[in-house]
Amino acid sequence: MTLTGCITLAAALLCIGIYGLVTRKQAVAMLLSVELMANSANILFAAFAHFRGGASAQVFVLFALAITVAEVAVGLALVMLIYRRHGDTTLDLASEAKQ
Amino acid sequence: MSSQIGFGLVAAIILVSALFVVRSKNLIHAVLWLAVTLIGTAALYAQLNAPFLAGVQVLTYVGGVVTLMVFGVMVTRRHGGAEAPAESDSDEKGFIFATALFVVLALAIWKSPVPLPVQAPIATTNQLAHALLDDYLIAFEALSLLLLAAIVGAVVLARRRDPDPVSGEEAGAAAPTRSTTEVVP
Amino acid sequence: MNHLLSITIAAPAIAAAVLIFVPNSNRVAVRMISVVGAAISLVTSIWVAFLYDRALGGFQLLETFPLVPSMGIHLKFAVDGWGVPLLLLTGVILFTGVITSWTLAKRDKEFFMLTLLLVAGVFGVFVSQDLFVFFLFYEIAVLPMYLLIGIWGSSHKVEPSGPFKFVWKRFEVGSREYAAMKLTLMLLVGSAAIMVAMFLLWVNSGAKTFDLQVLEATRFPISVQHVIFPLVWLGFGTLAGVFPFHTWSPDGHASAPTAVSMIHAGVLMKLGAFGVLRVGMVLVPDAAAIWAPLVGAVAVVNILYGALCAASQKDLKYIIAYSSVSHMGVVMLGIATMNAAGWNGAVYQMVAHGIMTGLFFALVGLVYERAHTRTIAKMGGFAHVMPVVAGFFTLACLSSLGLPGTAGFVAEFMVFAGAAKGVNWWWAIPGVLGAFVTAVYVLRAVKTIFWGPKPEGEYAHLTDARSTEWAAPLVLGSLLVIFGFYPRVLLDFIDVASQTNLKRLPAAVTAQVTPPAGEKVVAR
Amino acid sequence: MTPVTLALVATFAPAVAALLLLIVFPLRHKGAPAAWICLLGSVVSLGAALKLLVDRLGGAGDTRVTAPWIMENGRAMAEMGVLIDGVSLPMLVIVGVVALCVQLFSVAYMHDEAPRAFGRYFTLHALFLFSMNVVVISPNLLQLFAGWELVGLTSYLLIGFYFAKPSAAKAAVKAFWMTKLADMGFLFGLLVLYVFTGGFEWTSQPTTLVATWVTALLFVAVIGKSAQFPLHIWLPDAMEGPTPVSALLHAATMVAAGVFLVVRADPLFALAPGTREVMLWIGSVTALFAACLALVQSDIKKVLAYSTASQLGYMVAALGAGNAFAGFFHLGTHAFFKALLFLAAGSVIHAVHSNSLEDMGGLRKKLPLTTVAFGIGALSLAGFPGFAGFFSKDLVLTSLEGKGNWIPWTMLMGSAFLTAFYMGRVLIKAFGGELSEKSAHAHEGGPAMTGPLVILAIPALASGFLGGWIGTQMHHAHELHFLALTPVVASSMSLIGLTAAWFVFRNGGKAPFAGTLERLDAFSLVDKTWAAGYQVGLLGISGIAGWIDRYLVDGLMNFGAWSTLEGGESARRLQTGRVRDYALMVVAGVVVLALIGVLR
Repeated sequence: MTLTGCITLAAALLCIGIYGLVTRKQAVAMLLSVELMANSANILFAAFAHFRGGASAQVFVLFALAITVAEVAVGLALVMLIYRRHGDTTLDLASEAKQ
Repeated sequence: MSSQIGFGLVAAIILVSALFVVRSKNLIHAVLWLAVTLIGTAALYAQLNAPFLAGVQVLTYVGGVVTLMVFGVMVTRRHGGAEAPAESDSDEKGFIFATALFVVLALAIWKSPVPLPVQAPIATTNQLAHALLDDYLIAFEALSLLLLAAIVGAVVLARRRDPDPVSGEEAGAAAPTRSTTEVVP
Repeated sequence: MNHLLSITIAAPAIAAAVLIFVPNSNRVAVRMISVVGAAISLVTSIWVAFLYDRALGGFQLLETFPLVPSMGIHLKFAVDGWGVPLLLLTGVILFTGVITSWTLAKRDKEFFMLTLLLVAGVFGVFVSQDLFVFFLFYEIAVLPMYLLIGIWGSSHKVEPSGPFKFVWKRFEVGSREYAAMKLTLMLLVGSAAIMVAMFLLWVNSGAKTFDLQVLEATRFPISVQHVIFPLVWLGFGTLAGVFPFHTWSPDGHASAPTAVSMIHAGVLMKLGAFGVLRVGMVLVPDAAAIWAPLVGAVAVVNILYGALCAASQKDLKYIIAYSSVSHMGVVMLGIATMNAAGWNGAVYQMVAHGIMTGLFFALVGLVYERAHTRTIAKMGGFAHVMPVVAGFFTLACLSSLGLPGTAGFVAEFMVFAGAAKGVNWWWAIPGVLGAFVTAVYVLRAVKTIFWGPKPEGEYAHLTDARSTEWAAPLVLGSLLVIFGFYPRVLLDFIDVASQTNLKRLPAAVTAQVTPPAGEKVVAR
Repeated sequence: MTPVTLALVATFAPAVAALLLLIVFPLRHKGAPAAWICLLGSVVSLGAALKLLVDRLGGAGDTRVTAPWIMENGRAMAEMGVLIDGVSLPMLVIVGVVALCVQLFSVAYMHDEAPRAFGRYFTLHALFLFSMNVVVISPNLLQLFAGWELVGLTSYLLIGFYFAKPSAAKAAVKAFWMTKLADMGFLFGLLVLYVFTGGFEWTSQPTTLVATWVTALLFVAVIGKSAQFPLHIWLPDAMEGPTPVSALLHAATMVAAGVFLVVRADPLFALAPGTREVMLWIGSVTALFAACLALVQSDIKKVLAYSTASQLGYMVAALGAGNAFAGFFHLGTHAFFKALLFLAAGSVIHAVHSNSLEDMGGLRKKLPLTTVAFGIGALSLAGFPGFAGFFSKDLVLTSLEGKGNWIPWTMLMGSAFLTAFYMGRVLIKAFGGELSEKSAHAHEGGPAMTGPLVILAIPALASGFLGGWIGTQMHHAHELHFLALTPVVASSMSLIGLTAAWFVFRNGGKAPFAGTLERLDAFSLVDKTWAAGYQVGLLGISGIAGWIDRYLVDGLMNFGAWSTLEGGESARRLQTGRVRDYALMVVAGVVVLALIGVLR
């Protein structure tokens, strides 16, 4: 177990998350992908905490977790709103930004 | 050596389950695969001498977020939850770009000089608590405010009735009356 | 009293800020605060003229406040011989403009706020010694115009025709929204060019500073100058109405409400010419000397073409607006001559035209308010019912056509003399012809509007100027005559600055402007 | 008081009066006080001028004082000041006397006007006197130009005094345009002079080429101001103004400013023989042409107007012949007798309420004093031996001897005959014969009207004898031999003309060639040419320019805006509005940026 390995793992996870974000249409699925990406960031924090020392990095993971939870809550609320509006959670329908 | 094998195993679990998260047609399955990824991450935390993080990860993520997601999927499910296949062009483009990004990142990682590991003492939960509530108290409090705001926001958004639904029947079914258009605090 | 210049700038801005807290319903308070703000600026700008030491010359009354020191940006105010008359002009036009708007009914508080803010920007431009701040104030001066025209303006109709008929489908050509949008967009394109030039100056100054005096002391490489000068010329020139980027002016001025037309044509257009002179001619003189023939040729087109266009208009405001285009051509011509007579004339023309056009627009507003028409063919015999308006309108016309005894003559004569003395002596010919065409169209307008049999019907009971409406004609009219008979009131200031700045010009150019041998030098 | 102070008083007294009337408008609106203030200004002005004259007779010399007016590069580019010498002083007195007489006459002539109009009239008169004196005392050409334009302005405003009448409005604007058109020549002349000499002095000595250019351009302005062919057409129209105005501005003083300019700038003209040649011919042609047209006018004022143009032609011809003194002398005598004629005509018009000669007749019985005054003026104008006009006209004609193969001389002799002939016609038609219907109730005006006639009659009779003095002041030996060729021919022309008029018009006959001339007058080719130039040339081009600006130049700007919008419409298709596509683009951007970072 090396720092490089951990970072590579995080990078891979990030890319998988991006892949999911770009290819999935369902809002919930996109949220899941975002979760993966957040997770990769957390892994980096933890890895640096382990290899470089200090409690601060772990504290940031905790903060990140809390923020992710908040994000999921608001995100799901938005998904419900979109569902109510369009009867579907496919984000392609919600393209009002274009107008 | 054993740590190498352990790391490899955990990494494999994380990556494979993550791939399933993004490829599953069924959303429920995807959420469950996410749970696996998160548990794998918790295991990784444990390996990285961060047991408290591992615990929090399991409790909030696997316990809270995944449950929330499952509810989210159930509430918004339509016609059995099956998802239409993604458009192929976007699929390919996404694959190409994600791979390209990974290659670039990997290049960057391998080319960078790796800092020597510092044999740091393991941060105990006690130290963590001190850091959290002494050094970062203000951030901590700000975060609590953020969470509060998020909760209020989520409630407001979820209760909101859209004035111009595309398909009126579902909107009508989801909301009890039409008079609650205004925001309820 | 070392903060005179900042007070001049701040007074209208503070008045605008105070107005936020005044209820809309309190019409008297709104006006009193505006007038006080304007009056303070007027008094301080007169005071500045008294404090400025003409024997010393150069930049005086310096004030510096650091703004972004890391990028070499300071709020640096100082005034030179060119700035003094223009400050005076701005103070006078602001004051009379505010009083002219006394009877405005629609959203008056917001109107006064925007007007005061705009003029604060104008003051800022004339005294800024830091290019960045100069530009900042320039934008402050330009942008409120969009709202002022868009909200308080008036519309009319333009029949689609010509090869570009199809564009009429997209725009409501002639409406006030169209005029406001056109004006703002064209001026902003100009601003973009100025900004590029400004950063080029900053990058190439070596000292990484926007300080105009430092930049003046720098001789930029000729290749850089060649990029900067056209940008400055066209950028500022758009505001000065340089052909063919003048087309915002007729529509804009015709649509704008009275006080806005006064301030815009009277002061704002001068910002453009001042920019070309201050930034173009003084900072990059080598390129300016090479580009000057083009600048002058275009200015000549402006003069004659603007006058001819004005002669063909049927709408009174359009006539005045096109005459502004023509007269700003005189300013640009003066700038292009690159000699003392031309530059003095150019700055003098800025003042003369500012006052004259302010007077014009004030009177046109007065007539329009009563007759509810701007088509001159519908008017006639108004001198019977509004003799004072007729008298002052004639006075403005006389200054416009350059009659001796009015400020317009001094300015135009100096510019033409400067032009005749230069290499491109032929510039003076179309210039003088333009003045003749001006005589034709302004006097025809006077004849049609004011002369003729006593009006009957709806126009029989029009009234002459009343109470507050007297202010603008009286002040501006008497200034026109005073500056016409005793030009040295302003010329002594202007000449000091011209002498200083002429020394920056390349030797090849200055060789032409040395006075002929045997001329006596007059001690000041 | 010093000469400078006196000259300034002479100039600024009317200015103060005008300013007072402009600012303290109740005085102007009340009417009568305005007249008194204006007259006071004129009296003070004339008094100062006479004091100067007395000092001059006491041996005072020339005075020239200037102050910088326009600054350029630390020196005076232009100066303003006072010059009192042998030219400006007589002119100052002439202007002062005529102006005062005309103003006095106006008090009676205009008293039927509304008080406001009455006040305006006298304000403008004060303004005119000021402007004219600015011309007279100017020490350089720039100040002369300034005053020149100002008298043009007052002329415009006074012709348009009855602005309610469309014809008056038209005439005023026409006068201003025509003179302004010509004044461009003045301006160009000034610019050329400035470029080559660095100043505006007529004493400067440029090369012949420059002098020719300058003088030619100045002469263009003279053509306009002094109503020479082909810019004379504004002068007859200018008779729309009140008759005293015609007397002062359009006969005695303002139109003579052109001649005055040439007299002043004589040193420059002396360097330009080419210009003088042109002046000689234009003056002669104008003199003859205008005299012909004067023959067939039925409006008494138009007869006088054409005769003014004709007499100005005499002066210009004399100047062209190089005799500035002759021109100036004729200017002086003409000022008196023409003002007298116009005021007498005004008196007639006031009595008959008509301008037309057809409405007059037998007025000698009703208006004896006016008849005498008009008679003196007419005889003086006709060059009757002994009268003022005789001396100056003979001087003009003498100076033309031998010039241009005697052709100008012949033309002016012809004009002299015609002058006597048409003045005889007016005398006979208006004052001779039986009383006409409208003349039956005519009566003399009050002393304010007759007084000026008496005063002006004196110099109209006698000012010819002052020629010697003026000549010495201008350093010109003035000798007139009465038994030489020219005086004899000229006086016989005058006598023959008057006699012929008696025989032709005594019984209401018509002049020979009257039909042709009337048709010529009615067709007014020159007038039509200018009108066409204005309509087609100026308005046509301006119409085209206006169209181009609105639809081509502005169209191009609008096209720019239109293309931006259209381009935006096209570029809009790139925006799908789908979150995924945006995310893709973000990732692509990150990849590219990261790649750049990695590969560097």
